[in-house]
Amino acid sequence: MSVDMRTFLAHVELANPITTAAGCASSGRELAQFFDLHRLGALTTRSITMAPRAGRPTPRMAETPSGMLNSVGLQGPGIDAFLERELPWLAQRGIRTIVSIGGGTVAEYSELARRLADAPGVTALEINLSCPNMEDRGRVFAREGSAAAEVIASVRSIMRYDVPVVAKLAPDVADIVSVARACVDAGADALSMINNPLGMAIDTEALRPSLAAVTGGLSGPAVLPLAVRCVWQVHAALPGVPLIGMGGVMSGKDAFQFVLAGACVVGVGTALFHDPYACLRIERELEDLLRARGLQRLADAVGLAHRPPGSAPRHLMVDSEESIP
Amino acid sequence: MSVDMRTFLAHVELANPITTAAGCASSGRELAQFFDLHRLGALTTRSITMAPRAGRPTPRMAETPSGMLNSVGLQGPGIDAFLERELPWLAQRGIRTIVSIGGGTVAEYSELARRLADAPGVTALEINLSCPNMEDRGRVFAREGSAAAEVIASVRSIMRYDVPVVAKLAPDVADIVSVARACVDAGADALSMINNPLGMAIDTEALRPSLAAVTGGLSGPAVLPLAVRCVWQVHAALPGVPLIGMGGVMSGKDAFQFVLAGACVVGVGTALFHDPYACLRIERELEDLLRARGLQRLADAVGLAHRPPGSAPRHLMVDSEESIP
Amino acid sequence: MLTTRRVDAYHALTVVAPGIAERYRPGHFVSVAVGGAYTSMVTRRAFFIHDVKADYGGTVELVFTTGGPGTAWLAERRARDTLDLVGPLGRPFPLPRDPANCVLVGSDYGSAVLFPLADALLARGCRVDFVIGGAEAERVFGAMRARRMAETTTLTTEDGSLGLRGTVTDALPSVIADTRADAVYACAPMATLRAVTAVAMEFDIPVQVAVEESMACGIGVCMTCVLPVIGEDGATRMVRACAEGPVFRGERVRFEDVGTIPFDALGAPGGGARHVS
Amino acid sequence: MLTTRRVDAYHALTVVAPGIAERYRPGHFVSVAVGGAYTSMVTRRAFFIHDVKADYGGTVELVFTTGGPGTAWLAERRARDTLDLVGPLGRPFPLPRDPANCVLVGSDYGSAVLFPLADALLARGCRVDFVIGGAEAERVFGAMRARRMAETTTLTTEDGSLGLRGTVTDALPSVIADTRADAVYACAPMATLRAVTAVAMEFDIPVQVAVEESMACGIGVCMTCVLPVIGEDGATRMVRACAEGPVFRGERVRFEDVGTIPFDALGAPGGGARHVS
Ligand SMILES: Cc1cc2nc3c(=O)[nH]c(=O)nc-3n(C[C@H](O)[C@H](O)[C@H](O)COP(=O)(O)OP(=O)(O)OC[C@H]3O[C@@H](n4cnc5c(N)ncnc54)[C@H](O)[C@@H]3O)c2cc1C
Ligand SMILES: Cc1cc2nc3c(=O)[nH]c(=O)nc-3n(C[C@H](O)[C@H](O)[C@H](O)COP(=O)(O)OP(=O)(O)OC[C@H]3O[C@@H](n4cnc5c(N)ncnc54)[C@H](O)[C@@H]3O)c2cc1C
Ligand SMILES: Cc1cc2nc3c(=O)[nH]c(=O)nc-3n(C[C@H](O)[C@H](O)[C@H](O)COP(=O)(O)O)c2cc1C
Ligand SMILES: Cc1cc2nc3c(=O)[nH]c(=O)nc-3n(C[C@H](O)[C@H](O)[C@H](O)COP(=O)(O)O)c2cc1C
Ligand code: FES
Ligand code: FES
Repeated sequence: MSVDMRTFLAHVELANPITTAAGCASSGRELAQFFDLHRLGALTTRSITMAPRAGRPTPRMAETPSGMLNSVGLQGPGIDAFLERELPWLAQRGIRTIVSIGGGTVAEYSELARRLADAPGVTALEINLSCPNMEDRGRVFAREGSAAAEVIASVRSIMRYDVPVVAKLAPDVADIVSVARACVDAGADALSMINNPLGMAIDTEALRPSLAAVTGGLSGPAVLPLAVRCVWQVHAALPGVPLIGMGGVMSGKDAFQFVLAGACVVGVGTALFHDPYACLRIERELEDLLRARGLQRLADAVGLAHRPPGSAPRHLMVDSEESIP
Repeated sequence: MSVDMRTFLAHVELANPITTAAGCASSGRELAQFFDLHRLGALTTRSITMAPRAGRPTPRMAETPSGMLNSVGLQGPGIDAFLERELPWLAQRGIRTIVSIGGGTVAEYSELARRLADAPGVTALEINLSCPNMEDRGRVFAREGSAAAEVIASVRSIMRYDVPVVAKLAPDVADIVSVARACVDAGADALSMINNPLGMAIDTEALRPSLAAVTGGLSGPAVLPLAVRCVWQVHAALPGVPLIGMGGVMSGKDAFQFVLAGACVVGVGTALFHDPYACLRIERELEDLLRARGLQRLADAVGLAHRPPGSAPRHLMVDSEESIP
Repeated sequence: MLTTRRVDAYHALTVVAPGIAERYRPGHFVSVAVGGAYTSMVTRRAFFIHDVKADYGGTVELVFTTGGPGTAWLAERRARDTLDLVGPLGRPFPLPRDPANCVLVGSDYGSAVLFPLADALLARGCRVDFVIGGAEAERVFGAMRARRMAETTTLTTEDGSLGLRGTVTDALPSVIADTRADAVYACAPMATLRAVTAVAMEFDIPVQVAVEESMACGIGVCMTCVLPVIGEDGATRMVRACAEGPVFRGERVRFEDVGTIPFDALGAPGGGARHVS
Repeated sequence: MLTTRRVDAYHALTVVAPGIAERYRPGHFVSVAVGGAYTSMVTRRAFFIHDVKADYGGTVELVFTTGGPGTAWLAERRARDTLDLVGPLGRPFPLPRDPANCVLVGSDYGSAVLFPLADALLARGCRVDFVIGGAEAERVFGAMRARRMAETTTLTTEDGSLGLRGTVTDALPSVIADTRADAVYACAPMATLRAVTAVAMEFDIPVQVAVEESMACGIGVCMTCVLPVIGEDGATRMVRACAEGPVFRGERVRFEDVGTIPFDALGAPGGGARHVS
């Protein structure tokens, strides 16, 4: 029995629910040395900015228990080089591509959307809201529902209607549901969570912060329970909104937790640093888990853990003949 | 060379900086079977509530990568039984005791403070602000600076002036510094952080949340980088305020990170579940690390990582003769 | 650690632990750190002590089945590896003051804890009869040893591959009747303990059960391992399986309410306590 | 994994890895998963490949020193344990087209990577001279092998316990002069590479350095391992040590600015880019 792994990110169909997480697969070429990128549900690019960015000073990385901190600071070549070299490379190969963008002002996000609006090969646009808002003393957009909403509304109004706009949220907030709701009300077609919560490590030899940038984003298995909780809460409050779940996914079992919590797409980030083939392995493991539970379609598992115990899977078993597409 | 491990929590001197974390040492008696509680800097009790509380249903525990989730829900016998049986047991033995309290309304916190105001043996009062505010649709006090401040102001006005009031903060906020500042402005003598961020795990066999209560508090090494970051940010913003740092401390090195970030007291929680002697071991390891770095007083290390590289420790070495008290 | 061996479907580990062996009484358990240095597994795993010997100053033996990552790691240990144990933990089985006829009921690895108990009972002049079961033959632990020690030994398997087809509870009534039992001791999954308790209550004889609850600390400080138990005063409290248990009088345990906070439990929501955190 | 042995202050591991051995060229590195299943260590550790042999379909040997938990774990591996490797990674040393006189400079385990390079250079008819150093005698790796391969081998130790007292950089100028070197190859800590580069530039000969930067992925996707390098076009870019390196032309690396974003680097703050996240 093969499991139907297709999923929908808003109205866009993906062959399977596994995508790379923004900033963890660069622009795809590096991973292409290891496997055929068509086997991904989608590739998500690092967050593209208007100007080229050199990022933060090194050290940019510190290992923490079951996690790591990074302070890359959106290093990248800027939108011009992206449109010239990186996106066409993906587009020509027909690789499903979620383009992530980051900016310091609403105007900058809008301008990025404008530049991408007519570019071929943009499957969806993910808005990285974990950037400091230059017009609000550097307060991160994702931490303020109204600032996040302003970005989303503007980008949504600019982007082609058939390209879903995905708002990417951070967990460093008192109430992720209210930020999620603000973004959906502003026109977000889907939500993605979680971006890295802010963390820090101190080098007890040097008696100084381990990262040159002092603080950095925490990723990896350590954040998995925070991320599953965010997806759960948002799916409970906004059950109709497609969610990309990510944070600490290392195995198909972790991915399955996100699906059961309500995600229809699952992002893989830090796991790629450990295993370049992580996405393929996770997809296979997830499929095996679904099959072992008698679930014939990924779609049937999305949000399943919200339903009363026992009821849903049994129902699916009975319907099994019908539900084969 | 022996290191001077004494520290001050506001004006109260503790023999060393290691305390148990609230809710992780019950009321002390269990640990007393393993070692002499006088060897702790202080014992922090579980959060005491007005009425007896049966807590949340089981399962209340789930293991996560480098961490665990709990949903104990402040199970405890209530303030009467605490004052009758638990506090006197500690007080008679002269064990430094930080009493933690939890409530659902400002009035409840205030009443707890009133009941504790004249009780002998209260070294400090820690206000667990991670409780749902019944007067604000269950929104947790710690997530809302003004609600937290209201609790602190009321408790501070009731509590004897010579008993420090410590506000315990949670990391699930957009800006921990603003909550910290609100609590200090309301009269908190010290701050303690972090309480557990909210997390969740899903049982992929049962297809249901692992905890009966669905979500639970995440603790253990996984949260260490979040906790160190919180202490760092608050110490940077409010350098004069004594901080109790905690979250994932398993070793002297972890405790040292908190001290370097700005904590003068370090709480040990989840580590106690793994090793009943954890506090003693951590204290010894911390002392060894200080000694190996040429630091003769714990106090000289507090917040040291905030100072320009190299300068401070070298200065301490030169002053070493003078700084022996 | 001394030795490691397979016993049917189980793994058995013998560990040199004089401090634990010395204070041991039947029903005690230990908690074991798993995963080694820099592991991501922060909670210890609880195991009943199966056997205690005087060799090497004192050894304890654990019997376990593999399920998750912690027991898988344990199963990979080799002789001379070191193991980090805390124990003995919990309250052991209470023993009858005077000689009595005791039926010892165990299923799966649960029967492991019954053998040292049987020794202690026999030493007090009690009669001991065993009812031991498992899903299939190779999950029935200790049948041979039971036969050597006990007056009678009844084996059950769910698939009928050994002894009677069925569960230990199915076999229990006739054993109680045949042996004119004065007391029952049991260690098994919750559902079985519930059924065993019901049988004992029908015969109106006391039953001591050793329960298993998910435990973060094992020493009574974390409050994760609670279950509703009726006290001497008739009031139900959420008590700790690790500290007040793991052995309880079966009729005191509100099996049907395990996993809930019964509305009439001390401090239950609505039972007078405010609902905070 | 095949064998494990101690070499002076170092550990050497030989791993059967035909896929890596086949594509290997000198200067390549591998990344190793450490800590086993359910470890809390999520990042791989990078190690230069010291040797490649054809046995068992192809083996690679790593040489390392223990510092933190990852290398401590590696040091505890035993023959026949399995090891999870990704490689070969990075850009190898470029070789001169025509025979040339090459000085190979290594300190600590850095010299390990120079032996297969020396083999390749010798195969092209180059002259090879070694300068190998370490803090003390037992931290000088590969002295015997160097002596067998090279025209001359100069050893240095900081404590003078072997060879010349001092660093490899102290010894380098006279070796370059004596051997009329056409090129220098070096692998050592950043500070040493910086000094070696300065010496080579004084003599106006090219120098290839293999750098070490903290790496999360080793495959070019995470952007944590960057350092400022001047490109063909004269512009400074923050380039990845794992993908564009680890081997760079020494004079292109802005050693004095490592750990910073030079103000004139492409995309530096103020250099036109807005300052987001
Ligand atoms: C008092 C007591 C005595 C026990 N004695 C034995 C014994 O003699 N032999 C034996 O094979 N098993 C025994 N168990 C069960 C044993 O503790 C679990 O099988 C083991 O913890 C599972 O660990 P894992 O990593 O393989 O599984 P996981 O499911 O991955 O464990 C994850 C977490 O859940 C907890 N957990 C999982 N299953 C159980 C369980 N059944 N009971 C309590 N906690 C659990 C673990 O401790 C761990 O914290 C006992 C449990 C208790 C409470
Ligand atoms: C390209 C390259 C080749 C290397 N070759 C060798 C070699 O042949 N032999 C050898 O002994 N060492 C080599 N190193 C250094 C080796 O990777 C580190 O010593 C090792 O990662 C330390 O791990 P740890 O767990 O012991 O220390 P920890 O300090 O606990 O490691 C924590 C984290 O920091 C990273 N880290 C720590 N030190 C270094 C370092 N010096 N360079 C890069 N990352 C580091 C680790 O990868 C890990 O992610 C090389 C490094 C690089 C980048
Ligand atoms: C090195 C690194 C770089 C990242 N860069 C970006 C980025 O450019 N844009 C973005 O939205 N998220 C970025 N993230 C966050 C990830 O996309 C992801 O949300 C997060 O790491 C959680 O997933 P993980 O635990 O699987 O890594 C980055 C994460 C890492 C570790
Ligand atoms: C089982 C458990 C119970 C807890 N109970 C309380 C409590 O009653 N009051 C409180 O303020 N914090 C409570 N906490 C939070 C701890 O005091 C501490 O802030 C947190 O666990 C982080 O530290 P750790 O990682 O060392 O455990 C509890 C934590 C755990 C794990
Ligand atoms: S396991 Fe912690 S109190 Fe029982
Ligand atoms: S280590 Fe990840 S890009 Fe170099």
